[in-house]
Amino acid sequence: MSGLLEEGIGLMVLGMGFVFLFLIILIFVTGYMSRLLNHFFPEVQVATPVEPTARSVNQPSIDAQMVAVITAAVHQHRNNNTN
Amino acid sequence: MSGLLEEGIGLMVLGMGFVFLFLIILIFVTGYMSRLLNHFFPEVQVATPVEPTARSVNQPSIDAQMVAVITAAVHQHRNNNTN
Amino acid sequence: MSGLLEEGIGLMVLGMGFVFLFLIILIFVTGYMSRLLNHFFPEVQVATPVEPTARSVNQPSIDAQMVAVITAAVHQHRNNNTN
Amino acid sequence: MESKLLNLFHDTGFYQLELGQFVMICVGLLLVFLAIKKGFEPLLLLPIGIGAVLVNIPGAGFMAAPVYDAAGHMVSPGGLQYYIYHGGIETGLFPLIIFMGVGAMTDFGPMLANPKTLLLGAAAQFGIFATVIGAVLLGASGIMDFTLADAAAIGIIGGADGPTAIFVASRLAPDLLGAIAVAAYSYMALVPLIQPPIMRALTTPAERSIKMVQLREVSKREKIIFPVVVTVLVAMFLPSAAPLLGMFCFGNLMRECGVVNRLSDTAQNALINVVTIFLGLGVGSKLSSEDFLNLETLGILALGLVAFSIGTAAGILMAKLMNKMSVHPINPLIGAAGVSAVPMAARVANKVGLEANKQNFLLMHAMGPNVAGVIGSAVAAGVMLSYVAG
Amino acid sequence: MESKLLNLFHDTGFYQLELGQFVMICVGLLLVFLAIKKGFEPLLLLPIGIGAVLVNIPGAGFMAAPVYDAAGHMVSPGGLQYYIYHGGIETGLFPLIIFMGVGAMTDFGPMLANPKTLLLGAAAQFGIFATVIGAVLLGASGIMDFTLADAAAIGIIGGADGPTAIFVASRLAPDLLGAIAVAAYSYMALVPLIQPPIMRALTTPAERSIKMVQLREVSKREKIIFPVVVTVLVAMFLPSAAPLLGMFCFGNLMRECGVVNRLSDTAQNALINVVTIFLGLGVGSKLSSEDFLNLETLGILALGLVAFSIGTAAGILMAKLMNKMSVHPINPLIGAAGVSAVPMAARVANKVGLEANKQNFLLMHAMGPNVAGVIGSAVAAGVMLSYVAG
Amino acid sequence: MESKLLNLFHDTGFYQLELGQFVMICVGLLLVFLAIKKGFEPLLLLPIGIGAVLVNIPGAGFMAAPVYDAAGHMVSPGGLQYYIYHGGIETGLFPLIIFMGVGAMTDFGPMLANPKTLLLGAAAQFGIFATVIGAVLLGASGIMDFTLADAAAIGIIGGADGPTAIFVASRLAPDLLGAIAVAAYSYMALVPLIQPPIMRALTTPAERSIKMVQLREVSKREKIIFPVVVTVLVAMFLPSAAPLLGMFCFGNLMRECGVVNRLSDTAQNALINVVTIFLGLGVGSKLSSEDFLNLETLGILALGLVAFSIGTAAGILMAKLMNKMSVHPINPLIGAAGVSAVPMAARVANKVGLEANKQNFLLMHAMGPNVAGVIGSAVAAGVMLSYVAG
Ligand code: NA
Ligand code: NA
Ligand code: NA
Repeated sequence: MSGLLEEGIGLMVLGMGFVFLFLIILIFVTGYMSRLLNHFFPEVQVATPVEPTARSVNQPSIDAQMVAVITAAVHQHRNNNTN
Repeated sequence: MSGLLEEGIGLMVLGMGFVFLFLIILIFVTGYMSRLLNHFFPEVQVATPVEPTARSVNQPSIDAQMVAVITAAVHQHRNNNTN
Repeated sequence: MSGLLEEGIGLMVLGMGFVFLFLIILIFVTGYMSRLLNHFFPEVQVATPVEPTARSVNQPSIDAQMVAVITAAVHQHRNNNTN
Repeated sequence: MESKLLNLFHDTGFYQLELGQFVMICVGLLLVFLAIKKGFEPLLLLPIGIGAVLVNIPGAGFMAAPVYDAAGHMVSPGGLQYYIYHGGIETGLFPLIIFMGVGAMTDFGPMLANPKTLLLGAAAQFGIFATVIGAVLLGASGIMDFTLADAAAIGIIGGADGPTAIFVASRLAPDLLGAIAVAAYSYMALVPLIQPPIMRALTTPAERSIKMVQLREVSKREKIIFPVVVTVLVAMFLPSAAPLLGMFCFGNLMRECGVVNRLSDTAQNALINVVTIFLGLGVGSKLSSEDFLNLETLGILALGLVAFSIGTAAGILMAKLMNKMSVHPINPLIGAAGVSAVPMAARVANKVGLEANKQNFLLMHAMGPNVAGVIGSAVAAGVMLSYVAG
Repeated sequence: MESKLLNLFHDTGFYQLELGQFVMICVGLLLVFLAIKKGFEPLLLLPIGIGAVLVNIPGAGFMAAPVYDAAGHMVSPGGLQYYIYHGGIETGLFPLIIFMGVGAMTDFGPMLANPKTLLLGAAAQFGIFATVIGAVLLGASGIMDFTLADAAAIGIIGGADGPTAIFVASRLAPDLLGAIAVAAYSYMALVPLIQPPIMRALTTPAERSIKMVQLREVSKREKIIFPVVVTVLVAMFLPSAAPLLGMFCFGNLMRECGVVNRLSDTAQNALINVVTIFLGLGVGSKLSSEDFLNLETLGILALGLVAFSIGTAAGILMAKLMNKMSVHPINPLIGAAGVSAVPMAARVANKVGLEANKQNFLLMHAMGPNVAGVIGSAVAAGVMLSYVAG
Repeated sequence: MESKLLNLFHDTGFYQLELGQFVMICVGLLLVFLAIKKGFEPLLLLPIGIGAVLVNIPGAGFMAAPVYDAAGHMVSPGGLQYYIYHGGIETGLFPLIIFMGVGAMTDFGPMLANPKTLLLGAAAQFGIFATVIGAVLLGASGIMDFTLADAAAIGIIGGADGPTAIFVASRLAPDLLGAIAVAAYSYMALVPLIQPPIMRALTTPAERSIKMVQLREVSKREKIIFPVVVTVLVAMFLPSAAPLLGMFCFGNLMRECGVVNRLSDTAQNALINVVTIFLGLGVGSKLSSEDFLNLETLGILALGLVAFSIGTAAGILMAKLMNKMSVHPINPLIGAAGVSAVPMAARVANKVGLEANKQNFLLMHAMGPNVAGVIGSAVAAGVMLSYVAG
């Protein structure tokens, strides 16, 4: 019985330790990577998109594409009308 | 030989009996379900679509979506022009 | 050792021979097929599309569809405005 | 090297081709021709036809079984159709996945608006069981070598429902699967030719002109709960039909519930298309000369036609009976749609109705018995699986 | 024929249904109801619920194993869920493919803009390990029959990540897989109810109103190299997490690299949808009455809730600590998003933040810890797999 | 617990990583870099590269075989790449499905308008067989350990066709599959660098400026019947090429027949994308250090380059010969497109032609030999499979 509990505590200590260790290493490596990249390729910047990460709606890319095409079409049309 | 025929007739009687039994039960249960639902949720009514059931065209949903977006875009555009 | 080389040469001779044999037969059969078809069904002619064979872009059909719908929408809209 | 050249020649089709294989390649090409030129259920008959051509190429090994050594390492890989047939058809996976997709494409609205049309979907299944008797007679009289299981599998052609026929045949009579599937899809494609004469023979112009009252609107809620109700009823009354109807209702629930549209779209498109390609190639693999070129195939083709005709007639007669007993008039033509063959049979009913009365649009009224026929033949399939195994 | 009729009756659900099966069918229908009516993670809970209904239909054989004769020919085919479970879940293929698709849907931009939020994703995994202790105590005290492997699999519910939970459970405690998956997805759906009270209890209104500095822009190049870096780090530090994180990073690389958009689109749509349908049916197959209707399930449901709560609290407390030590202010609410449950937990953080300060949009700030939580729980899963097996 | 910590440390990549694995992870990352940064056939080389990284992570078990107990229950599940490789590549399923998709993407119109270009697709296969001789010489001289089967599999790199190369290698030389696939796809990506110097060396500016007469229009009917004709010819003359060409023609028939557009769309998109992802990961699994890090790999890379060069030269020389003997002028550059590498080689021919004459658009003329090259190398593959096995 106490063996099981001991093992559980061991798993907790090792597990949390490892999770923190790994993510802290990742913080440093990621930060270093970003600094390196932004030093050597300073111009290549894109805006962080504002939408949430995991899209649950269906194929938003099609929507986006559609909206873009629509916008272009309507824009062109408006220009045509102005002339 | 007659054993096979007998079995076949047995299958026919049982089979047609069971098919009718099941579908008649389904008629009553379905009818009861509909009455119950339309009694407790009388407002939620949608029109039965007129198109045939099994759609053989590809992704009609995209078309519908597209038409909706177009309609909205053109509508908005028209409003803009009016102002 | 010389056995392996011999086998390799055999494969080359047979292989090239067979490739040429097959494709030459195909030339004749294809030519014959085309002549036959164009003799019996002379009217059914479609233009060879100009785009390269293997499409690497994603789902161009959707784009085409979209453009078609847009064109129609804008066209209709323009007509509406004219009236 | 001369021996290698000889080997290569011995490998050619010219040297190896047997007459039966040649005939079956021609049969495969005929199916391809019918699919493309005549529009016979091309989604299935084109892959089946090509599958039949490929499996009959001598030495191509499309149905070769893989060979493993004692340690379990592969010595020679199997053929494409071997993996497809044993992985997807023998196991029943492909017909069930297709049935799920068909469920996701099916709108039960017209049936829910008029549940009595379920009776028409029941009556039309008489074609199935009458054909069983026909096959049993052929078997019992010694003309053909049909067992009860074979007879049941042949009868299901009358269900006019491809995945159901393939599912039942793969379980009861795998050797006849090729002929049964070809018969089922061919006659489904021929519904516009088979049904109208029977419809005209059994009805008067006045009956064909009957206008039906407009269908009530069906609420979203009814459509959502209906597949659940069917699943529960199947669980209670006929578990042997649960694989077919459970997956069908699952697909329909995904369609109607409105919260898993991306799953429903995939079930109706990418997934069903992929499985259709492989199902066709797998069914085609059963069109080998030894399985197909025999008297039994002729019997199956003949019995299938009988099944369709009797089913059509039974549906129409039941509709005439219902018309006499019902308050609201019922056009007997919609009874013919009870065989399923969705949506072809409903369109035929509509067309024949329009001939009699140019203002009489029966399409939506015929969709009720049409989808009821799908349920009916799945129930019949369940009874058969239970009866033959029990 | 009377015997056949009797057989048919003996085959019905009425005759065969056991109480446990009836209860589990009701549980399945409850999951379907929650999915449709309450919007509880419907993409998974709807298929799981239907899977639970189907597997508990007596005599339907959805989990029947195939039977082969001595020569290797199939005597009777297996059930649909048998093939799905053993082919896709027992092997781990389905969760890994889904994780690849999730990777292809994930934008690491907000996390790369503020890598320190990885700490929040680490802290929130405390819920996992605290729950392990809880499960171990229940097991050690003899109240429930939990081994260390069971405890680890239960703890992973606190990771708030479906595919990770299913992957770990399929490897460490297949018998508990059904309960663990249902708990994981249910609590992920309940995040908007579980988290806010804890968030309000552990923070002051002033803390909840803290505005954070706007995130810097992240270059395309950083986003491309990040998944490669994570893969290499995993290879170096924790190979047992490589299946999960390797596939996740592969999906993310396909998304970001910009040269394989057609693969990325398929991974995010057709492929993940197909696998989700089958994963749900396969997980549902573990909701049989013998596996689910016991005290352990109650323990798992209770422990899962504890895991979510402790994880939320640990994330918030870590965020408060970081806020004290950081130059730039950190709103403690975003710590709660560290449990993952992407993107629900980030939206909850945003919503609770808006309640305190109507101009305070925390969504993008919360997406950092949110996706960090996915990495964190995959790392925790790797440690568990290595520790329990080692 | 110290022992557990030690276990965990022993599980890390740091402790376990062997030099060979480290080198192969770097090779995998190099492929990823080439795919993303240089645009080298990214659809394949990205998954192959990631597959190579994953399979070389020590202890991650991506190629671990599943373990079953005596009763057939799974004791430990296999790795993802184990299932992919043995399920899809060893069996030949994935290359055949991809070939079907490629068929559905291929337009034979330009070839049908000028069938003589089939000769160019034949001549360019000389690269394949010349390379076989090269490999056989290396093997016979004892420099490298190549059998006839190995030599044939290496030669097929000169076919410039990925699925064909993978299919042949998986059957004749599975150990060399990784190197052969990497060589084939790399050189296909390098066609714009490899071919132009050879094209310029073997032609005069006047020859490169030759304008060809415009292609006639090809009827839909011809396009539909052509794949059927090829299938029948293959059945008659070379059944061993039937798996490849049969599936290719099936895909093409689905494309052209116009009645199964939904199947054709799926074959070209969702299905081929899914299989491409898995094919890449499976091929990557053969980039383990023991299979890849040896002298043979260098030989394969060198021989592959030779194969491409000789194939290009043979195509050009044949075109020059045809130009002399033909009524209508033939630009020798289109001969280089006979190696296949669709559509890259045709684009290169077009580009080099434009350099010589700014009004000379060779693209459509080069598409004929380009797709003929696909048929040619599949025929060559069939001969090899038949010859080596016979
Ligand atoms: Na039917
Ligand atoms: Na997590
Ligand atoms: Na080629």
